[in-house]
Amino acid sequence: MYTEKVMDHFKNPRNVGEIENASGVGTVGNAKCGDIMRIYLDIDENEIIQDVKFKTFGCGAAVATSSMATELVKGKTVQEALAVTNKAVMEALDGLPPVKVHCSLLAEEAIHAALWDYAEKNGIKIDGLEKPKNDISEHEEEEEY
Amino acid sequence: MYTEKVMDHFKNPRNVGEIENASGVGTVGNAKCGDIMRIYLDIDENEIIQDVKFKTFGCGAAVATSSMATELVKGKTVQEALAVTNKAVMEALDGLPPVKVHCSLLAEEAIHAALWDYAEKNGIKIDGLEKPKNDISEHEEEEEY
Amino acid sequence: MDRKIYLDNAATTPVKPEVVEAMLPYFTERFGNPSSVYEFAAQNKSAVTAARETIAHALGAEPAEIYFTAGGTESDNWAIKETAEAYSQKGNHIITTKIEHHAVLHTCEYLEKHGYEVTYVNVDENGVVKLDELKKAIRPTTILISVMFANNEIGTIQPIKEIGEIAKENGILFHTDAVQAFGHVKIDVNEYHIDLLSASGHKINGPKGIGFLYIRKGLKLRSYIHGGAQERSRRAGTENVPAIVGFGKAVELAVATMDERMKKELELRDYLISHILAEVPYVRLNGHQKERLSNNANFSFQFIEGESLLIMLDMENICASSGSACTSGSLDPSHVLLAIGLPHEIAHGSLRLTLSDDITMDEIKYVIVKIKEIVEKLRSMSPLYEDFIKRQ
Amino acid sequence: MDRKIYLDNAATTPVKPEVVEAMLPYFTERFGNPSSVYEFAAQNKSAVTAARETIAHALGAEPAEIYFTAGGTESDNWAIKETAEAYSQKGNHIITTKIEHHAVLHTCEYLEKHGYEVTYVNVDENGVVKLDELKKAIRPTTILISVMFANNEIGTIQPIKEIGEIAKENGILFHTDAVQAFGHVKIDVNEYHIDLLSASGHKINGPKGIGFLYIRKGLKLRSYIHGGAQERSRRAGTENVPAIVGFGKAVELAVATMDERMKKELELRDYLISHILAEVPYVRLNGHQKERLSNNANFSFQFIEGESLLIMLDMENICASSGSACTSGSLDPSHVLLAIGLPHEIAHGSLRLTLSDDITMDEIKYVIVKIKEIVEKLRSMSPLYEDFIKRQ
Ligand SMILES: Cc1ncc(COP(=O)(O)O)c(C=O)c1O
Ligand SMILES: Cc1ncc(COP(=O)(O)O)c(C=O)c1O
Repeated sequence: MYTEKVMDHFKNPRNVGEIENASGVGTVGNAKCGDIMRIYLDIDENEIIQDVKFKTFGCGAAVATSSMATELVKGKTVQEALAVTNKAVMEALDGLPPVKVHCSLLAEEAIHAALWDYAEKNGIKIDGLEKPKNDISEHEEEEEY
Repeated sequence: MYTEKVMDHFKNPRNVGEIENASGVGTVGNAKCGDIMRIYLDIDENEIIQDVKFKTFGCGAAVATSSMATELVKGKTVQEALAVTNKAVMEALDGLPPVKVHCSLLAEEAIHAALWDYAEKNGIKIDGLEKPKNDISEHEEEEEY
Repeated sequence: MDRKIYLDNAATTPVKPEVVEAMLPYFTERFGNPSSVYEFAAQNKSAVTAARETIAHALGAEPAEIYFTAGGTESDNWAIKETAEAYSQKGNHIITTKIEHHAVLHTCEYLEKHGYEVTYVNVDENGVVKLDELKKAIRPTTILISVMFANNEIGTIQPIKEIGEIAKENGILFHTDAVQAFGHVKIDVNEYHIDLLSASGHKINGPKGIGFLYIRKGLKLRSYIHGGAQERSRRAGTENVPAIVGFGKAVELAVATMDERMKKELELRDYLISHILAEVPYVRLNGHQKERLSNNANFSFQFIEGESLLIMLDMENICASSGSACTSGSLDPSHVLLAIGLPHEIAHGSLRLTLSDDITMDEIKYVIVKIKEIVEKLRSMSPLYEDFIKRQ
Repeated sequence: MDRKIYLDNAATTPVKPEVVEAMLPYFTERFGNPSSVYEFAAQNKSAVTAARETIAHALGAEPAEIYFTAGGTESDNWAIKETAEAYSQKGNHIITTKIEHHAVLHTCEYLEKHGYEVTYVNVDENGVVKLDELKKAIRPTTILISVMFANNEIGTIQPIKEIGEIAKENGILFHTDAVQAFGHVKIDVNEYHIDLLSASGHKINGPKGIGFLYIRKGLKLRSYIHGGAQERSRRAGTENVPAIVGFGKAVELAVATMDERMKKELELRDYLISHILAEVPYVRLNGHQKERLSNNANFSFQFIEGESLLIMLDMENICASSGSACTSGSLDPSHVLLAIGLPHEIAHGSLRLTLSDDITMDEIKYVIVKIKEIVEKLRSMSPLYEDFIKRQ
C-alpha cells in the first residue's frame, strides 16, 4: 500500500515530541475523521525554524506526512516553510495512495496553523498566510455504486 | 444419471427390430418431443404374445424402457400385457430420473397401441383397453424460476 | 516471532491442506461439467451431491434446500432482493439491524431506492439487537427480518432463536447472515426457525468464491442469477465443482472439530481479553462478554488510531484488522462500533483479533506484550493523549 | 481408444497444470484478504492487479475497465440488468438475438416482466444475426444491443464489428457475451466498439467460478452484487484471489498460443467436418462454414436422437454434447437449432463436438469411424428411419 519512504517515516518518525514554550503550535484535523496533527515550531529572531516537533493521531500516512513535513521545514525560514506544499510532502515520500492524499493536506495545514499561531503571538503578519481552518473537511465521498 | 439396469437395456436392447405381418403394431410419441416408440406384437390364437419387437427414436431411457417393456410382455397373455404399467417398467429398471418418467409412460402406451391395433385387426374388444392417444402430451413444465 | 501470527480469521482463513487435496483432482482430471451426459463428468454430480448433503446435515436442513453461490455476499443479495421481489404482493417492509455486514446493508439501501422500506433496528452497548425495538418495528407489510447470526467485527452472537420465533409468530420470513457463525457455532435451521441462511466457504478454511444460500422448502424465491438450469434452475452458472467439493470438505472438518476448536479458542481468547484489559490502560472490550464468537476479541484503545496500530503489529509479524477487512482501507469508522455507542475517535482506535485453533498460548502472550508496547508508543505520539494527560 | 477423447470444450475445459501451479500458493500460503493492511496479504493485491492487466491487455482495454465476477452468467446478468437500470431514463428497450445463451435470454425475459421491452432478432440459416432486422429494431428508446460474440452451440462468429458500429452510430450501448470467443478469437474492444463484454475462466483452461465483465470507462452501470468495496466498489465479495490468479495465467497462455492453437484446431475440425459430411448420409452441418470457432463442429443426423448418440459415444470413450451442456438434460430441442430453422426432430439429432489442441488426428479419425457406426446402429433402431426407407 505505502511506498518505502512512507514506511520508513512511519517506522522511524522524525521529530516526534513537544517543544515547551514553542514559538508557535498548530493543531488541525479532528478525531471524528481519524486524523489529528499538532506541530510545534521553535523560530528564532531571524525567522528561521530552529526546531520542529509533531504529535499525530492518525493512520500510517498521517504519521509519515507529519514526519516528512517537519523534516522539510526544519532549518527553513518562515517564508520557505510557508512554501512547503502538500505536493512537496507527497513527492518527498514517493507518493501516497489516492485515499491518503488528504493526510498530506493536513500536514501542510498543520504547518500553516503553527505559523499562524507564531504570527499571532508576535503580532506580525506573514505574507500569504491565511487563518487556517481548524478542520480540513475535504471529506470527499468516493463514488458510490 | 441412469441405473445399471437402464444402461444394460440401452447398451443391449432386447427385441429390437420389426415383425413382418405383425398381429398388432403401435406407434406413439412424436418427433417434436424427441421420442417415438413403435411396438410390433406377434399374438397367437390363445392370445399369447409369442414375439415382440420394437423400434425407438429417443433418449437412453426411451430405448431402455422400450426394451424392458417388450421383455415384460413377451410370452404373456394379452390381458397380462395390458396390466404392465409404466410403474412396473420403471421398477424393473431400478428406477428412472424424474425427467425421464414420461419414457416409461410412452412404453406403456406403445404396448396399448399395439394391442389396440391387434384388437381392431381382429374385430375384438379387449377389456380395459382404451383407444390410445397418438401422442402422450404429458409435457409437464418444470417449475420455472 | 519468526512465524506469522495470523489473527484475522474473520476476514478470511487459509484453505486447509485436506481441502486443497480434495479439490485438486477436480481441476485437471474430473473437470467435466456435471450436467453432461457422459459418465466421466456425470460422476461429478455425486461429488456435488455429497457436499450438499454434508452442508445440509450441518444445519439440520434437507440437501434440496442448499443452493451453492459464489459467496456470502451473493447469498445475502439473493436472499434479500428475491424475498422482496417474491413477496412484494404482501408488503414492502424489511427489518434488519444497524450492525449487519455491508452485503446486507447496501442491499437494503438498494431496495430503499426501489420502493421498499427498511427499518434498521438498534443494538445495545454489547451489540445485541434490541428485541423490543424489533418487535415494535413489525408492520402488516413486513415481509422479511434479516439479522446476522454473529457479527464479523465484535463477534456478538445474536439471540437468533428468539428472533426466529418472533418472525414465525408474525408470519414473517427470517433470513440470517451466518457467514461468521456457520462452522463455528451449532446451527439448526428448524430449531431456530430460520427460513434463509447465508454462508461462505473461505471463513471456515474452505475456498474463496463459494458460498451457499439455504432456502426453506416452499419459499417462493426465484433466481437472482439467471441463465442455465443449474441448482434446480434456481442459480445459473456452470457449477464450480472444485470449490463445492472443497467447501464440503471444509464443512466436514469444521463440524468434526467444532467442540475441541471452540474449547481451545475460548481459552486463548479469554486469556487475551483478560490480560489486555488488565494490563493496558484506557481500553475497552467491544462486543458481548459471553455471547460472542469463540475466536473474536475486539478492543478499542483510546487516543490512538487503528491503522497505525495494525502496521506496527505487522512489523512484529502479527496480522490483525481494525473493524472489518472491507472497510479497513477507508476513513470512516466502522458502523458497527458507532452502533454500539462508541464515539468516533474511540471507534478509530479499534483492533480486531480473530483467532484460530492453530494459535498457541505462547503466541498469545507475545501478542499481548507487543500490543502493550505499541499502544504505549502510539500514545506517546498522540496529541489526544497529550491533551488528556495535561488535563489530569 | 484407452484415452478419453474429450470433445466438449465448449461446455468446460480442464484446468491447465500451469494454471493449477499458479493458483496453489494462494490457497494455503498467500491466502490473505487483499484489502488487509498487513503486507503479507496486501501483496495479493499485486497478484490481482497483474491478472487484471493481462486480461485488459488481451482486449485492448484498460485494467480499470475489468471487473472480476463469479463467471460468465453473472457477467451477463450484471451487464444487462444494470444497463437497464442505469439508463432507464433514456429508454426501456433492449435488442438481442434468438440464439443467445440462457444467461442472456433469461435475463432479458426477467426484464420483460419488469417493464422493459426486448426484441429478439432472428438469425439466418447459418446462425448469423440479421443486421437489417437489427437495424430496423432500433427505437429512440433502445438502450442496449446485446449480441454474443460466438455461439456456444453452433460456433458461428457474429459480425461484431458491424454491430458495434451500428450501436455506436445510434448512441446505443453494446454488450457482447464473449464467453465462447475470449481467448479463442482476437478481440479488441475499441476496434469493435464494445462497451460491455462478458467472459468466463473455465472456457479457456482456467478455473471455474471466475469471470469478468469489461465495462467501458464512463458507463454509469452500478453494482449488481452489493456489499463491500471490492473491485472499486462495483462488485462486492471477498476477492477470489486464487481463481483470479489462475484466470490471469490461463489468459496469458491462451493469448500466447492462440495462433498455433487455432491452426491446429482448424485442421482437425475441417477434416472432421468434411469426412462426416462425405461419409454419413442424411447429415447436415450446423453453423456457418467459415465464420465459426476453430474448435466447433455441430452436426444434425436425421432419424436419430442426440442423447442416445451421446451415450453410445461415451461407451466408446468419446465425450461430446448435444446442444449446450446446460440443456442436454432437458427434452426441449435447443433454441439455437430451432432459430436456424431446423425442424424439431432434426434438432433432436444434433451433436456438438468442440475440440482442443490436445486432440490428435488419429483420435479424430477414430471419432469419425465411431460416429458412422453409431449413427448406423441407431438408425437401424429408429422407426423414423424405417418409415423413411419404406417411403423410398
Ligand atoms: C457477516 C458477513 N457477511 C457477509 C460477508 C461476505 O462474504 P463473502 O466475502 O464471502 O462474499 C462477510 C465477509 O466478508 C461477513 O463477515
Ligand atoms: C455463450 C455463453 N454465455 C454464458 C455462459 C455462462 O458461463 P458460466 O457457466 O461460466 O457462468 C456460457 C457457458 O456456459 C456460454 O457458452
